[in-house]
Amino acid sequence: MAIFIDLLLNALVIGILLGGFYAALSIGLSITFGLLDVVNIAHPTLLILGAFIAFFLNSTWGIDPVLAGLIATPLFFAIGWVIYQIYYNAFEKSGAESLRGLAFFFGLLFIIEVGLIIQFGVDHRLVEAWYIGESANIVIGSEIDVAIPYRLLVAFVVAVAATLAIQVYLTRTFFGRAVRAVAQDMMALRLMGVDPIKVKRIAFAMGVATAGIGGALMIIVLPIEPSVGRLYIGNVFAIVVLGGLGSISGTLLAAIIIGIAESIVATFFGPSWSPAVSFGILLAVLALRPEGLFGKTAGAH
Amino acid sequence: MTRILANRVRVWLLGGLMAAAFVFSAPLATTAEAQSKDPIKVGFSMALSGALAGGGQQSLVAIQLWAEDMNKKGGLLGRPVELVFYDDQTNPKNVPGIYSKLLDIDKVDLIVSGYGTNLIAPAMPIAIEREMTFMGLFGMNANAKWEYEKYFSILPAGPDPAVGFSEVWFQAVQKKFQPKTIAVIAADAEFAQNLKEGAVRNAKAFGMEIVYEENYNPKTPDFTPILRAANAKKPDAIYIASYPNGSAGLVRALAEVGTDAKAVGGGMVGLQFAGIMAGLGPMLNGIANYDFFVPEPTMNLYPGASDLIDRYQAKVKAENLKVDALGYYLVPWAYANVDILGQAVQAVGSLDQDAIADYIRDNEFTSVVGKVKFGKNGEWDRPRTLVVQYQDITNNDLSQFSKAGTRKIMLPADISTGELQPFNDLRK
Amino acid sequence: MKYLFEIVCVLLIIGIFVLTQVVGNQFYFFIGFVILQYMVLATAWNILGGYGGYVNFGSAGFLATGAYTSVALINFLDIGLVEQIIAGGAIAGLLGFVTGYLTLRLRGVYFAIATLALAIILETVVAHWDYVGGAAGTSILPKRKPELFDIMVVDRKTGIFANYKEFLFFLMGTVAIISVWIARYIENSKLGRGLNAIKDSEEAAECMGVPTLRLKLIATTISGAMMGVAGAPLASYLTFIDPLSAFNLEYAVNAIAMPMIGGTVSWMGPVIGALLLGTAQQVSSLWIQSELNLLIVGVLLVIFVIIAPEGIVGWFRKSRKGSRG
Amino acid sequence: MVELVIKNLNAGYGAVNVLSNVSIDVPDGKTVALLGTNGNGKSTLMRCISGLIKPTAGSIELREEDGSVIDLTEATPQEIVDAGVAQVPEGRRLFPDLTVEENLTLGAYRQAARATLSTNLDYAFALFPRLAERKTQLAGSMSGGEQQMLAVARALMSDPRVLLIDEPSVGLAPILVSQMIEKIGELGESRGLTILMAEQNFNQAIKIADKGYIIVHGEIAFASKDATDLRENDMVKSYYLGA
Repeated sequence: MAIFIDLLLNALVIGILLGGFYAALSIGLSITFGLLDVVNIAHPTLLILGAFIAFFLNSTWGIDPVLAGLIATPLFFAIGWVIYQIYYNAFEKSGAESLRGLAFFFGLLFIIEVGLIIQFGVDHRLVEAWYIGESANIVIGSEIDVAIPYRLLVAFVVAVAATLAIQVYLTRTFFGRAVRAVAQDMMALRLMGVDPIKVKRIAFAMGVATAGIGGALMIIVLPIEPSVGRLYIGNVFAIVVLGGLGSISGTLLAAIIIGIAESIVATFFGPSWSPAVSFGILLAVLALRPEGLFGKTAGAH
Repeated sequence: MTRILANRVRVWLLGGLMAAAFVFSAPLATTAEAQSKDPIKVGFSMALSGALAGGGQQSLVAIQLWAEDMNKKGGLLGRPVELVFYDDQTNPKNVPGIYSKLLDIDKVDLIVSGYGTNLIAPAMPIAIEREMTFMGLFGMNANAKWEYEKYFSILPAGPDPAVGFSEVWFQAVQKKFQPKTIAVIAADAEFAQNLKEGAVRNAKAFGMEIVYEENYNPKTPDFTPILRAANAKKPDAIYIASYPNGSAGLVRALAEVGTDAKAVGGGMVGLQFAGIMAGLGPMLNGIANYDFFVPEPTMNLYPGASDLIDRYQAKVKAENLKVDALGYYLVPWAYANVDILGQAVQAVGSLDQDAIADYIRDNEFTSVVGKVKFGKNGEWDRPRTLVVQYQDITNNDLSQFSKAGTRKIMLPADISTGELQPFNDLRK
Repeated sequence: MKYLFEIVCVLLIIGIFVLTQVVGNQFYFFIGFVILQYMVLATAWNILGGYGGYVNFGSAGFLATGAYTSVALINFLDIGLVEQIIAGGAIAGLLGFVTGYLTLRLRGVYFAIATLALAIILETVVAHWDYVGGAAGTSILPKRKPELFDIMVVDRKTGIFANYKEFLFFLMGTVAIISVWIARYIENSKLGRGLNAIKDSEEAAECMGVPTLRLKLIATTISGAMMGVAGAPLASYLTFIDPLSAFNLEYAVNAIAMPMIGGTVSWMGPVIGALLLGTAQQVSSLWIQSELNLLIVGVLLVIFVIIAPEGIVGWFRKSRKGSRG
Repeated sequence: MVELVIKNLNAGYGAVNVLSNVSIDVPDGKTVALLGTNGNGKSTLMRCISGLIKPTAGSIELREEDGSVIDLTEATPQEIVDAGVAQVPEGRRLFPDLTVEENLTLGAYRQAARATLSTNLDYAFALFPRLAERKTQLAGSMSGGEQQMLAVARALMSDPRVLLIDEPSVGLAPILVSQMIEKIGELGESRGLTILMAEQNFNQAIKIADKGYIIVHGEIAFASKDATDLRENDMVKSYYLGA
């Protein structure tokens, strides 16, 4: 019994932390895809770019990976700015539906991936930091020992902080409210004296900017090589949809639900079923509540 | 008028694109030096991008080194050696087309495989149909169903590779700790699953009870729950058959959660890679894993291998190649893959595929991977995997791994350089 | 002429057959097989995605269903290629029907993500199904001397085809032409017009009396079946199959990218897209000896969708209209 | 204060011309009704004034009390809002997933309006107490009448001098229509706004209008001299009875 409780507690703790990590990967997409309706399928590959920049700064100058991620953020903001400018001129300007951009982002995915191969090679890379490979242990009685790996804790804290910051920004500032409004009605926004393209451009750049820090967290948690990004396309889109399009806090909660589900399954039922369970949850939720767990209006998109 | 002009521009753009595509697609010359005689072309596919590119890129450099060596020595059969290769993107689907192009368009004279079972298998029917001798690099039982008599495998795992791969590990662990219970963790992917199957059979043969046996999905980001679940069964040993991502993840989980098992490791692919070794550093201490070549003094058994590795490392440095900086894992094997074929061609004195295959089947070879003799289905007649234990790693400096002492050989006994120690004794 | 298109189809099939008999160089059959397989996949995707506006993100799941149906039946009954294609199509069609039924309420990206989820769940299940090789994969040896209605199909001397690749190429070619014919037929039928109405506005279509639910079910079933047909010969082509190669992301990417490049409004779009992108992929990977081949595919994708956001077909239509006006 | 003057305006979508030679004058502080049935170009004119579509010919100007003129013909929507022109668009165009309060705050997006945000908010809540009650509700979940109130209130948040209202009565129950029209009249008086209201409900619109135009097929078919002329002219009657 004690062993069971020990396993359960650990599974829950790891699940929550893992959820924070997933949230860090998904939060940018929650802005670009959830709020702005741009199907940025290259987001996971941008995360890998962020991971490699963190690796570069870490291995060259020993800069802490999280700090490296923060340093890279303005660069990613600029990258996002440029990507949106191209995307807008090629697709949105002519009123093409958002799915038209899919092929564009697939192409971008390949280009970034090859760029990474050329620059960094194909080997798996890891970073060094004091919190990697260490854990805090909370011991209760003689048989319960909850280990909290610092590497996941860092990811969790950063993810939660980023989610809260973005959430506050989107709800409390004029610009943030405009971001939330822009996918709902661009014309009405024009009538308020807002330039919706500018709003979308900056918001998209913000979403991409999160890939700088998200990528750093990624390489803190797991080893990275250029093609890893593809594996995470399904996960990040699933989490954003599960959380409800346009809901930043929903994305965090959905990520935590998936994290806990995967961790419980891995502990008690066999880890190889994890993807089936998390995507099963997604399917079940979509069947019962098509707007996602925390989405507001059904079929708005 | 402007519209017509716009259309012209469009047509021009499209035309230009097509032209650009053609210019790019024009066959790029290989390392063709101006030599009078017709070269002997050696063709292969290689994973230069995608999930297995780490091994593929390393293998390519090794094969290029072999070609350089041959041409310095005056070539094969007095003709220069030329390599023809394409990137299979770690996607089996590209492989049949590549080998067909190699044989039908590029008219290569010899073929060897790409890296890994699922990239060897799709080339098999073509090799069989053309009756080509086919060397396979790190394929696991790739010829079991085909039973093709001209296939030869470069993987030192013996006639039954799945079992042979982990047999020494079980011997080493059994001898030292006599474990009664064992946990088996494996990645949900081809090579790891074969390793697991072999490990399960070995565990039974050695009388160990399997108390935990689970597979994990290759994209699992965190392994602590898996390790905890395995620990809960209190195994005496943990056999892990994993891919690079899982190997690194499990090593970190071992650092964070710990285990009471005495022996941990076995079939962890990736721990031999420079980037991962440097990244994990001291966390590797205590892991007992398979390996093929380590810079221990007793490895002189492999004539020329150290030299080859030195040249590889120098080449990587000099040309600033973005590949594995050390190259211990695959370089000797990828080299041997073409070297044995080359030796056979030289001995037979022609490119007669039947004669080449007969020669390879009937003779023992000495290459950079030591003495090689092939047996059933073209597998090695006896296994020669190493069991190494990571010891005395103090930091994340890559250079320590190119010196003796960090990966000591436990078995085979004749080249052993250390004693297997309980996992936890080597942790700080 | 009323049946011109049908006659061209039959001539093309005959042409493909003649090619298998005349062309000696096997290479073209390998490349041709891959491109034709993409043509079937892209055409299948376009029936639901291009006509109906429902983006299937899980094409790889349907294709793999066809492939694994073949594997299971080869293991169980040792059936031949033609039967595999029929069975693969039937099971994938059934899957399409079930998918359609489960996701009837879902629109837009929700539908896309649901299909992706389905593909991942299927992949996990297949990885656990040891009978078809599980995660380790399994080798599939082509039948030694396949017969169809007592006629020797593949044999170097006495068969219709001298080797298996010719047979595979011929089958895939026939399947591709039939798929394109079906797509064209649907485009001009009540089903196609109904799907178009759904694409424009599902509410409006419903108001006009279009049986939207039924049409969607029919479309998911046909599209799924065609993808299964495209996947059924995969095991025989690769002779080794594991979940990683059957559920490869590449299929999902190409199934979407090819119609988008070609143009989604007409049956010609996926055909042109598959020919263009498929050839570009093959040519770049087979003539460029490095990872740069992927870069060229990426750049081509980006450039094509930027200069022709409505696809090649739309681009030409616009050009024609432009030069007239 | 300010007068909206439109002269010989032509506009349309692509090759299709919708408005031809439209001239309208909205005097300072007056409410002008732009009457016409569906599809005659009312909304196109409104969009032109707000800068959402560019006219092909003619001019749109704001004339200040001191005689200076602001030319809005080529201005961007942002510049037009900055010049003090706000629009309540046809179909309300609220942000359904944002709350009432957030919708209102977005109305005060331009820098100048942010300073007076709280007074304007108070004013809007006083004008439409319903909105105060539903402050935190999502706009999309409200009834049609409430949504229309919100749309009007949102336009007011930018501190406009000129208010364009496009079809305030559409989709509302008859009782709500007259309430809404009364509110607009009240608003015009209490704030001294210059209002151009497009409406197909002639009966209601003429109640509060100081003068009116009838637009047919994109052309001004009738321009009233004053309020009385608008209410009593036979031509107007024939139009709305005919409609």
